[in-house]
Amino acid sequence: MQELIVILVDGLVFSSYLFMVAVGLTVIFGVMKILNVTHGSFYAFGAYMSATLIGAYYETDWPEFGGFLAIFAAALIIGVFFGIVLERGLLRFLYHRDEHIIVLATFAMFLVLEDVLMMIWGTDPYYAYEPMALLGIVDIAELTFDVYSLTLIGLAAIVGLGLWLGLTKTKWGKLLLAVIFDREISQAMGINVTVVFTVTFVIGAIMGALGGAYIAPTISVSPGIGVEVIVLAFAVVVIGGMGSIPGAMIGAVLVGVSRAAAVHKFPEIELFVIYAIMALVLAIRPEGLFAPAQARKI
Amino acid sequence: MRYLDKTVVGLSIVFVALVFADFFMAEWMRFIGLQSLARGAVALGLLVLWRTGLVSFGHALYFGFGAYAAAMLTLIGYHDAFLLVFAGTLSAGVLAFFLGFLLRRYRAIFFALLNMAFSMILYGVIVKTEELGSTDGFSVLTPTFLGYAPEGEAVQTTLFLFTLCFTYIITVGVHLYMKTTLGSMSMAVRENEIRVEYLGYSAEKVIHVKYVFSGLVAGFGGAIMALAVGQVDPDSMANWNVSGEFVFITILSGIGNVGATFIGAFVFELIRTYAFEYAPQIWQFILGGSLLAIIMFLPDGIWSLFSRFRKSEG
Amino acid sequence: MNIYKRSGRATLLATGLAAAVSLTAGIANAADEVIMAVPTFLTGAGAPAFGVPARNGAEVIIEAINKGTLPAPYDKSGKGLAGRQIKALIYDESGGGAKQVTEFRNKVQRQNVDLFVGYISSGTCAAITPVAEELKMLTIFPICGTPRIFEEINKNPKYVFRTMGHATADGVAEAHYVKANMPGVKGYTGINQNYAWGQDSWRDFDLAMKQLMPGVPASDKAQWPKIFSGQYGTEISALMLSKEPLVHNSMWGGDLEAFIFQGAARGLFRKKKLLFSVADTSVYRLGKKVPTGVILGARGPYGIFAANVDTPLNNWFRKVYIDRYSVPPVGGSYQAAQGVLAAKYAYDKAAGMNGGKFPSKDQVIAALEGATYQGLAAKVHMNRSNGHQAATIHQIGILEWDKEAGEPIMTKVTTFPADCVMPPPGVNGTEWLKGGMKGAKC
Amino acid sequence: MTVVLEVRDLQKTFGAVVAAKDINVTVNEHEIIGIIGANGAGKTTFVNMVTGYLKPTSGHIEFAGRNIMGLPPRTITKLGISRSFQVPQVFASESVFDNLMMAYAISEETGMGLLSPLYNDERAARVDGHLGRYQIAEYRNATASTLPQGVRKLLDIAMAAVSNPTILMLDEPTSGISVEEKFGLMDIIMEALHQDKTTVLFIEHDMEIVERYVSRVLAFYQGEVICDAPTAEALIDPGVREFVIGEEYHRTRTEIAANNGGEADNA
Repeated sequence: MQELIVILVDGLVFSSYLFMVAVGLTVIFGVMKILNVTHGSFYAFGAYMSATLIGAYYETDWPEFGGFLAIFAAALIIGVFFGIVLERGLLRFLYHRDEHIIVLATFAMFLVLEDVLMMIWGTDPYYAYEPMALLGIVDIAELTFDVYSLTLIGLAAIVGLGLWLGLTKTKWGKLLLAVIFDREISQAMGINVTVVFTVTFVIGAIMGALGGAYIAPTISVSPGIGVEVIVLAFAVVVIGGMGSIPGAMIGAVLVGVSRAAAVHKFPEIELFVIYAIMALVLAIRPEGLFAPAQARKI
Repeated sequence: MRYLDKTVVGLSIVFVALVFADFFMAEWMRFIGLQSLARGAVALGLLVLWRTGLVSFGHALYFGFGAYAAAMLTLIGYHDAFLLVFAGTLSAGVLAFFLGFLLRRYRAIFFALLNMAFSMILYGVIVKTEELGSTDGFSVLTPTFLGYAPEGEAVQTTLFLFTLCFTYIITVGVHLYMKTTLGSMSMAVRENEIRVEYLGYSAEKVIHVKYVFSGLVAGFGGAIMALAVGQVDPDSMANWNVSGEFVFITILSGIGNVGATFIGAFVFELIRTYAFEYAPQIWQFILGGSLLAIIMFLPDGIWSLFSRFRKSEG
Repeated sequence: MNIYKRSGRATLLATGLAAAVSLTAGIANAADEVIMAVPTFLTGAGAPAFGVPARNGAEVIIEAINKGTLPAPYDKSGKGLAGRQIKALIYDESGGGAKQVTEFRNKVQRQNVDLFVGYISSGTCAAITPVAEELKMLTIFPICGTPRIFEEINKNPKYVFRTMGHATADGVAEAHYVKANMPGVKGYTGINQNYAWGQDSWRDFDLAMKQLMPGVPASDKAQWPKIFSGQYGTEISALMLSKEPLVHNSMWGGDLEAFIFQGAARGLFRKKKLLFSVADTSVYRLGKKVPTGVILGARGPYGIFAANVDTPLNNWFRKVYIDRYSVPPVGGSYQAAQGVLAAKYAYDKAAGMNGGKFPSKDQVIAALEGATYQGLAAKVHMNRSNGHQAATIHQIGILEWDKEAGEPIMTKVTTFPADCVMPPPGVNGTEWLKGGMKGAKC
Repeated sequence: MTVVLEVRDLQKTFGAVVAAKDINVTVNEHEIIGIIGANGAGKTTFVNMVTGYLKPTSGHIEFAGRNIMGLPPRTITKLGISRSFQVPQVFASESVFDNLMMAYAISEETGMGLLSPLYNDERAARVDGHLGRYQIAEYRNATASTLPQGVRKLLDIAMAAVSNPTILMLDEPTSGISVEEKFGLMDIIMEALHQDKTTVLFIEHDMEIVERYVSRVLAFYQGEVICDAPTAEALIDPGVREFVIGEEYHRTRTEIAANNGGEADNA
């Protein structure tokens, strides 16, 4: 019983991590049909910026809880800056090109940004553990957990719910859905697709950066952290159905809980869990668990 | 004469030129050339897929599979290059044949990513197999060639010649194949699968054939790479970024001509080599930057430079 | 006809390009220089933990060799390597085995490198060894964990040397330490990165434990997180729920630091006894965040273990290094420096035997084979694998925080002689372990 | 008269939506049949089912005495039923000539023949003959995506006809074509198909076209065939007038056509 609860809690924490890492990717894919490899850079820049701002914040004698603001500020700064620069400066020139070319362009941009990151922050790692230390610990099923990791579940829920409500209940969201369904018709209806794209990309970038920024206090922010995130995020998004926010959520939970069960029961297979689930889901449901609607072909 | 067009003639001239060059080339250049042939072969498979409208982000699966198949044979005492490369090629082809039944149902980004998922499973299997050295991989001894056991520089010279011959045959074969009905159906499937079905042929079957072919040549490239480098390891052979490099080379080359893939692979190796030498801290920056520049300013790849050059001549 | 003419021209262009590049091969180097290639991780996850400290360590020594400012015992042999200045080519080890083999060939054939002192990853060393032998290139591996280099890949090396003990020594020393300091331990488990180094580390430790403490069971649920995953919450839960009190851990770099943050927050280090194989790479950087009371190794007498080695050479090295990089040298710094010192020792000795003239490559190799030279922290005995594999003392201790000095220190350090933890010459490490470590002199 | 196609009790449901219900149709050799009905009445669904694109929920389809239910389009095409599309399905980035070369090659080659070169002079001659028959020879080297709509429609139909099918089903051959061009287009198509003695079923909104080219009409309404009769009879059928043609609509359409020669809405 204790193990079961622990598996669930661990699984949910990891699921939330996966969701935070993947949600930006799925938002961008959903609207723009771009598989954005640069997502890994958003994550990494978010983490570095967060570590830097947290470090700077705790140099001051301002209230301790303010450190959390640094996390969100970092995500906003990175997301808005890179979102606008990349979308306006690069991607918009490629919209008419083959979708695979765009993936490759974002892959190229990712390589470039990996080194830009090192030019700015060097190779030494950054730590920002203060927010994690601040929240302390709690016992669940007689096992100690750190509260910070548990808050990740809340953050993922808020982000997921917020995006979902934003998409389905607001005017802007409905515009987005129209663009998702048919880009050309939306344009003909007078929707400014250009603005929709920029805003979507920025939102996706903020989400990617927020993933990194929020994880930063629990890790050593060092070179290479963006790479791992890419494949992980791809897998989650593919499992859930590319472009679907509820899909990303279900996909994340599926992978997260399965992985937790594997770690507790059969740690040897941990490495395969995510890809095995991905291959299995795709073999059964080619377009992922939540496939978006398709227009008639003939 | 029917099969002798300008591409075949051009490839033949380059082939003969390279056979001669083999004996004069600087060693490091020959080694880069060897790698270019190996990677170019994989890119050739991707080119065929690309002409069919499909891109795979997971062909390191077949590259790695071919490399490991060949390398594992050396562990049990087989060292003949013909046998090793044949085994590597064939085993990758067989794998592609079976996975093809699933993958031929997918298109666009799903096809690309499902390939990646499978390649990552292979990566995981290798990493978990301590008997095969896990991430360290293991060494592949110098091969023999039908009983001839070269030593010193002759190893690379012979291997280069060996690779060159097979690559030449494959490339000309692919070029001629692309002119057959089945080969041309790449275009038809890319442009309009519904029409292909309504003309009486299965688009999935077309894709399956191309997929098996791409698996075969990727396995060939992998086996050659294993022999050339003398080492197999999952990070150089089966990881996702290796697949990315193959797509990189395909874009660099453009899909205009079968021979372009080898030039693309060669240019890729040169960029990486010089970036490593002159900017060791930012070689990824240079690699990524070059790729971006190609995408933005040479949308049809390096081959379009040749075409332009020829146009201005004509 | 026209088409043939045109295609011929395109072909000409291609072959011409290839020919032009191939002819520019071979840049002549100045006669009074020794070109030393130093591959090390400059990018990626390996850079902060190993690559950059290793580069820094090598740079300090190379500079001192060129200026002739090395202290005793290297103060009498003049500037440079046998009188010639070192020109160091430092480059990135990233990119995998195939890429590094290509780069190795490039450096040898195009840049006329005289010797290599470098490579950190076992994978690269494994890939390079056959090529180095094929190209007859003097190559000194200062680090590299895997024993396979001289046990499997090349049992009879001529050009390749390794100037530190291999990974078998880590597992054996750790097991000895556990036996001496935790005699009543009820069992052990592990958390190691799921790749060759992690797997080898666990296997060697496990085998050594089975020999030295046969009744103590190993967990069948040792944890294998993916390398560079950074998220260890689930694994930490599983470890905390496991019944084994001792946890073996060979993680390094960002993974290790993330594991420490996440584990420390949840009290893992109070609940379980942790044994870290290579955590010295992070102790100075973590500062006050280091978990205290844990068993720690540095793959030999390096880094934090050498903090109090009071020799002129070590004191000089630490001072110069700290002044320059404002952090103390860690394992990688010491190990890379030790590799460069091997070159200094060998060239100078060979020159001495050559009547003061600059020695040939074969003479340098002969000088290094089977030699014993002074490393920064300990004497290095090149007495394994035909004199190509080094053996040194090995140290394990408990990490504590020195409040007064405000820095981490090692306590309860046990020093193991080389012949206690390394398999005897000519014996395969794994077989030696399985066979009860015959011939070990402890 | 020989029966070539017999459809019995054909049903198709998508979840709760009934797209086809109790369809019973018999087609005789050399017949020219018009399929009419409002949008969503089930016309294209019918064509999709007969040609194998959609699998019927239940029923029976027999072609030339053989059950073809559940066979994929490629098999049905090989057996002798071809189709064209409302939105032309061509190889957009290729020339008209290459489109037809490809079409001929696919329909002609099997087995090892697939590995013979696509281009040969005999096939090229056949393509050029076909181009002449469909009167698009002047567009021989034009890229398909740049063609005017009428030519693209002709190309689509020409591609469907390369295999000289027993039955050719045309999905709205005149949609998107201006009124003046419609008859010219239909004349070309019908002339070419008449030479090959092809049985034709085509979906059409324009009753004047139906009146002129068709001997028999199938009228669809809400997935059902509400009228199956000779053309003259069908066009005065009250059900057809109410649910398919629509009296007012018919009048308005005629007036517009008369007044300004503009294109009536047939979407």
